[in-house]
Amino acid sequence: MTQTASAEPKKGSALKRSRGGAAGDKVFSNTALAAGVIILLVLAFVAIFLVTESLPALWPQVFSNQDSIASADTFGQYVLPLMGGTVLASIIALILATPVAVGIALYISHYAPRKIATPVGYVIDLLAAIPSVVYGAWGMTFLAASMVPIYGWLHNNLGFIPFFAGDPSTTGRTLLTSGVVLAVMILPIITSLCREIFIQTPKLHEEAALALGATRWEMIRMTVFPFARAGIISSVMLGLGRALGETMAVTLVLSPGVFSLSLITSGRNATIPSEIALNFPEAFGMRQSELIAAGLMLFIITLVVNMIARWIVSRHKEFSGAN
Amino acid sequence: MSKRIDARNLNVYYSKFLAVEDVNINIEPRSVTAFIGPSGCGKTTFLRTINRMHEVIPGAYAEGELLLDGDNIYAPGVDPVNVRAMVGMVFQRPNPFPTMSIRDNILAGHRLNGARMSRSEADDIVERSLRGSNLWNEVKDRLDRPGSGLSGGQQQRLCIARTIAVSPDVILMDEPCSALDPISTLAIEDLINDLKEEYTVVIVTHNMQQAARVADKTAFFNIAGTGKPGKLIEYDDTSTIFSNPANEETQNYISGRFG
Amino acid sequence: MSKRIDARNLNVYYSKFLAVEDVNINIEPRSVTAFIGPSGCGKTTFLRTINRMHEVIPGAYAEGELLLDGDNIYAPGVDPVNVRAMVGMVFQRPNPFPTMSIRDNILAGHRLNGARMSRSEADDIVERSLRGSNLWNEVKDRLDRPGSGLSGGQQQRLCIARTIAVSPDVILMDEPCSALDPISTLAIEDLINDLKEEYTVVIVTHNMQQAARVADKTAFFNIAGTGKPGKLIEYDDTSTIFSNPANEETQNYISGRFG
Amino acid sequence: GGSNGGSNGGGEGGEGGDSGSIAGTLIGGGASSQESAMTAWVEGVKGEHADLTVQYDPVGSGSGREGFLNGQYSFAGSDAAMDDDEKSQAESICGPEGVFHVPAYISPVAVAYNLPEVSEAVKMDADTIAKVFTGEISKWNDEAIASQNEGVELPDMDITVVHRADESGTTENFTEYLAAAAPDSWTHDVVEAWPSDIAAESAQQTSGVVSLTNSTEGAITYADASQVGELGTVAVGVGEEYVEYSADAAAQAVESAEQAEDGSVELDRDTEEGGVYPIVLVSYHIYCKQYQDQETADLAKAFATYVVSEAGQSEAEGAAGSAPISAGTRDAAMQSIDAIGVQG
Amino acid sequence: MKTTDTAAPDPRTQVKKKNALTAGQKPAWTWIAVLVGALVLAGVVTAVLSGGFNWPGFVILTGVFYVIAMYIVTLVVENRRRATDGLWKNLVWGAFLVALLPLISVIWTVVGQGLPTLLANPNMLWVDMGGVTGASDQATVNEGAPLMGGFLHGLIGSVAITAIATLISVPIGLMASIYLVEYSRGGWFSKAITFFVDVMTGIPSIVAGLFAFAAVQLFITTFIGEGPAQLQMVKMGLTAAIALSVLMIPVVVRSTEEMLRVVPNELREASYALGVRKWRTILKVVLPTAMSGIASGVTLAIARVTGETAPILVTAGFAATVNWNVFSGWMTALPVYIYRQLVNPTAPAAAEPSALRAWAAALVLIIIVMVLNLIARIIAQAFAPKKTGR
Ligand SMILES: Nc1ncnc2c1ncn2[C@@H]1O[C@H](COP(=O)(O)OP(=O)(O)OP(=O)(O)O)[C@@H](O)[C@H]1O
Ligand SMILES: Nc1ncnc2c1ncn2[C@@H]1O[C@H](COP(=O)(O)OP(=O)(O)OP(=O)(O)O)[C@@H](O)[C@H]1O
Ligand SMILES: [Mg+2]
Ligand SMILES: [Mg+2]
Repeated sequence: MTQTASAEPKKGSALKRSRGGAAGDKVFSNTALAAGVIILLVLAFVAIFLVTESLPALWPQVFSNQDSIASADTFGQYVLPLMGGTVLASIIALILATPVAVGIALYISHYAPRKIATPVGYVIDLLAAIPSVVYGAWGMTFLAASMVPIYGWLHNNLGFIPFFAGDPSTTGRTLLTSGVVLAVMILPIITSLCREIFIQTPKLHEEAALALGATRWEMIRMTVFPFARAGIISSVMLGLGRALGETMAVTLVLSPGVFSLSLITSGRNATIPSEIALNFPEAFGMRQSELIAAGLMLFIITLVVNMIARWIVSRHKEFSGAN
Repeated sequence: MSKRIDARNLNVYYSKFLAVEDVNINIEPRSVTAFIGPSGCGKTTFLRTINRMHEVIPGAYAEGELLLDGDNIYAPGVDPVNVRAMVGMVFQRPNPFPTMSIRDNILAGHRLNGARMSRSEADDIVERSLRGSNLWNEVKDRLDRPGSGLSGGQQQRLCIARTIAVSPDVILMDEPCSALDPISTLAIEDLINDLKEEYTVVIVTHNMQQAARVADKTAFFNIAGTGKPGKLIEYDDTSTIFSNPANEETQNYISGRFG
Repeated sequence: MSKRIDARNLNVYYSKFLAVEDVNINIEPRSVTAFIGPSGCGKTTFLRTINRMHEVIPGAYAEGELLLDGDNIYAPGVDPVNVRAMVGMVFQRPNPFPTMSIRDNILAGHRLNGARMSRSEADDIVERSLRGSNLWNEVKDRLDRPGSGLSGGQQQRLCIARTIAVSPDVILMDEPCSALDPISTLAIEDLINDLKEEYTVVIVTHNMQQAARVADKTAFFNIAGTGKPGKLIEYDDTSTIFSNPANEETQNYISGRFG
Repeated sequence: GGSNGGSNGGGEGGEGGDSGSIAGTLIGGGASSQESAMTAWVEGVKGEHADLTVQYDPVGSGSGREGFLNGQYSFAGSDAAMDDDEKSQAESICGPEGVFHVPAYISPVAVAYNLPEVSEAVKMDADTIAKVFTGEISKWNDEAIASQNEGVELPDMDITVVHRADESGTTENFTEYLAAAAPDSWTHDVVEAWPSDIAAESAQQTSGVVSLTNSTEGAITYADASQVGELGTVAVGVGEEYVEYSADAAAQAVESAEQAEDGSVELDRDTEEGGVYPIVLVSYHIYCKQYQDQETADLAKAFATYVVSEAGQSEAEGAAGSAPISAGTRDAAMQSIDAIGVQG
Repeated sequence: MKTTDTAAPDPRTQVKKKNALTAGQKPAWTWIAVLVGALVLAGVVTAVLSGGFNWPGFVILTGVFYVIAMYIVTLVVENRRRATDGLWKNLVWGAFLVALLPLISVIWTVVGQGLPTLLANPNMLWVDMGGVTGASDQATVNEGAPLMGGFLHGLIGSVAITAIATLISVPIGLMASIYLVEYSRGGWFSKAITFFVDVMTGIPSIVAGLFAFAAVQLFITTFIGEGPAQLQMVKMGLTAAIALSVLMIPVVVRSTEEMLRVVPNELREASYALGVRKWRTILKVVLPTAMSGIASGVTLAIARVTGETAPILVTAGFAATVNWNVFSGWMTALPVYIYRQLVNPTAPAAAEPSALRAWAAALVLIIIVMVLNLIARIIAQAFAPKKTGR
């Protein structure tokens, strides 16, 4: 069957002659790689920065010749309540925002009449455009006050649940209010990513479901959600990142205090970012290390949460769309 | 079960564009009807109006009446979901659900009805449907793998299996064999022959030999030019259409070299 | 221009799965070769190794040699882009670029590579390619509309036009007519006949009549069972394959009823 | 503080102060309590030295001192004086002579409450104030308060304590006062951040606590007096009498306080002297005694001179509502300012 | 022509009087009845529970009752599937309406507080705070003098800092996600990037600011010098832009990555098969297809950082006057301006003018981001896949 001699390309073979733009490929892929490297470097620097700055608080005996840190006996005592508060606030925000955000995304992609969908999408994006200071100011002046009667009601009727135990706040400056503000802030983030992904669901698959006699909701469950699974989780994580790291809004809305499960009492709970923002200006020496170490802990929370999310996504990799 | 289909003065639009004009056709139950015609003449479009899949496209709508055993599916208040449960459809392009396993793809229609079934019932349905679409042997060992890992032809057969699994009254097929090899095509044609014992089958095909082989009646659609609406030119027994068409256009189309 | 294709001991893998085993084949320049065989036997897979599209799938690779006019396209240092520029491909499923107009789709091969050309040159290419794929009349008035607004058949012809627009040496077609009506099929077959004056054409088809009509030589692939690799069973002049095949498997496949 | 270097640099600097030739940018940062006064000074000093640009970063006292110590700021604004540790660190920037403090901004801290029905100032002694803020007294008509306010109709209302959520000099001053004047009732430390085991309402910055108090009936807070606005203010018990805050009474507190060698003052919180308002926030400007270059020294000297001058202080009073420093304090400050020089 | 003119109606195909397809459906007026019922019930319940009539409670209860009652009615009259479908439809609509509440409330607050000031003092847009002291604000309050000062410096600062941050982070973020989706084959390196990008999303903004400050300080002290003069260079617009980039990059990477992943492979293959190089395929086929998603991701990222306060305060200082130079001198961004005006009024005793300026600035900030958003959408529209086919 074989009669052609050479198996190697001849000299000057058209195959090896570079067709315009071969260099472009190299440059482009290397640029892409470089971008990845830069991100890792920046992150490495952030991590190094955080760790070196927080060492005195993490091991006071070794790194600062002190027996204990400034605001508590041990660092754990100081930071664990803060971590609790941060996680609590973020969970409230996620629980409130995720269903609503996914709902709106669906509304835009599959429910709303076309004429309404576009402006609604735009208007939701607007929410993302509002600076967190403004959310903070809004939460402080408007939302907190209007939550007061709700807290009273929750306490009277659901007071047996630890979350609603304790004296209801008279000003509304509580963790629950902060959670609501955070929810409003992360809503557009989750919505707009989900919306983009929902829209990408292949029409072929949607039609396949409809043709089987699926109702709209069933079609969404059969095709849109599985297709968008990874994307939804991603966007929720992005929202969570924002909620965990949000500084100004919480700072303006919450009356901080010690950790407590009660969400409706003032002067309870605090979040790490607002703790940093509130105290950093006056912090000095050990106190400053403590605050940065608290930032490091937040970093670690994010790390763990994202590990879990990635794990969930990767479990179903082979059944995901695009191919 | 099986249903009669009657279209009356049906006009089909994409927004303002009239794609198919004034179709009147009676399709008998327990028969196979083939739609033939040049590309772009509106076969797919008309087929999709029969189970109200057409309106899924933004801006698309149909005017006129389409009766399923005398019930107008375009009457106000009719839920398209009901229509689609009665009128199954196989698409031109295979579209298995990529996130589901082969098994789940087949059972997708049943699961919708919330019908609870035993493992063995489900296995029964899966096997019967896959055998019906001549795919059983190829996939029986990997029922739990994703459906998207199959070859084009395998995927199309999977979609046919998925549609017949729910036993609709009418089955619409849009060029179901265009991606299939002769062996599978043969199996599908046999299947269609079996199906017509119980169902009304409507099939779009470009392969006139196929139409001649499987269809009891054949409808020829044509289009006068781009931008013009497609029209039903002639509808008659398959033998008449292929041997002795009444219309000159049909004659011309039929007598062209074809494959 | 036109190129000879020689495969030597070619094994094609999807990760660990050997999809096509030990193919040896010589394809002459200026000829049309048809690949036939049952679904899943690896026709598409092998076709895609000819222009190194196979390796685009994660984990997929090929072993052995594939010579293009004596140059091994799998030799180290060969740029797959060069190979693909010489070996054009039309896919089983039409895949026009959704973001581009019809016109831009045709010019994609040129434009995407950054080629600059005058308006009239571009118009020329567009018209020539569209006429070549028998689509010109249908779309000449809406060249600036998106390509995805066409019917399935129209889309496939658009993809053919897009491929011939860059004038490759070899054209691979994976069931190019499976979505086409007889008129367009006819036009494509004529086109293939024209193309072989200048190009090497390889076509995968399920339609054996089509193979008989257009191909000079035919290769029959088969597969022993699921999970087994596909193999090239017989390769010979088309007339020999269809009238007097040397291999029993070929005989069986050919003599089955087919469409 | 340590001082063992010669002072010949100071002499030279003395003559560099003639106006008109001062041009450049002086960068400082620190306490945000001074922000609005600083705005006034930054504008006001232009009237004397048109080309002197001062920029002030209201990052907070701690960050201000830190920025000063590592050279980012040429002067710091701080609600607290530097401790010995910091002062010795400062020698790397300021040379062996170190730093000095100018008590440039004096603001009385008012104990303000929101009781629209009560028209005259509620009187409380230090003990009562401490008990209110620790939550021991939780009703406005509590016997402890009522006994000091004969004839005033106090409502039967819960007291909502509002404190600063952020660390601040105001809190430090207030707790310092409580710890000194009511040691029995205030068992907590002197702290910059409100003790977290007292659960109460809080808000960020003075404007935050004031607006929260404004919107919550029955609330009580402590805040820079200039910002309390319409709120009622407590007349604080000093010795036998009750003193309402006033600029004079505040300046008096600083005047009568003991001044350390580095310019910082040690307020006498439990004074019994009449007419002295004991809860006073003193915010310092911290300068090097010797700068590394002549230009910065000149700029700093010019600015510092303006700030303590009568014009500067009254500008701040007009803009920020602070209490002008007394003549005695000014004289003491000017001595140090005049001595600003360059490191030899 | 046998069948095309079957004008005479076949008696068998006569439309039946009663359409079997609509049998067993709830009548068309059901929803009105249910709504009325829900309104009444909600009215009664609110009145009983709260001892008086209150609007928010009434509206919420009506919604809840309506959704539940529709579900039950459909369940009883029709079937579970229809009921479920209707339930989710109502819930999705509900989600939309619920989201409108805070939106309207926030916008109402900002516009209500900011617009009148801005209309009365349009000059705020082109003056800075130079020369404005507490005294002038007190004059405004006490003597009705015109409102002084504006936020031009903040406007310029915000635009400059955000623009630089965008210039830094969009290319990096975009290229990194291209690396992840198009080039990486799932090795440890890409896993590391994805993972650490996720982690970056959780960096508190103030930490990003501190980090940027430390990084620039390190750079300047190593390469330029360590004197006070050099140290005073650290705070500048660029440092703030770096801080914001740290916050922006993960948002850009994550959203872009998602969008690139859903671009169908057939398009890439179509392009490769034409002999188009990978980088051109990515640039000309993949990116345009994903453009609308990318654009909204980038807009989100920009929107997120333009609202940041804390990191800018620690990195760019605080200026009262216009500074055009991002590479030297302090800069103020609008959020910082808003924040400082709100928490530390120029005149503590007369805080109102500061609040007015702050709200006006907030309104302007929102408008800027809105306009950005609009531009992004227009760009996206120009590239977006023309979705008409199947
Ligand atoms: N989504 C759409 N929007 C607008 N026009 C469309 C759409 N789909 C199809 N058309 C147009 O409607 C007409 C009929 O298309 P249709 O797909 O029904 O043709 P067909 O007969 O099925 O052709 P083929 O044999 O190629 O599949 C064509 O002119 C086509 O361009
Ligand atoms: N991406 C893939 N990953 C793994 N296996 C694949 C992939 N694509 C195809 N295969 C398998 O490789 C074998 C050959 O498939 P191929 O698509 O080449 O068949 P084909 O001859 O083109 O079939 P058809 O006529 O149906 O198009 C089949 O068993 C198929 O399941
Ligand atoms: Mg069609
Ligand atoms: Mg194939």
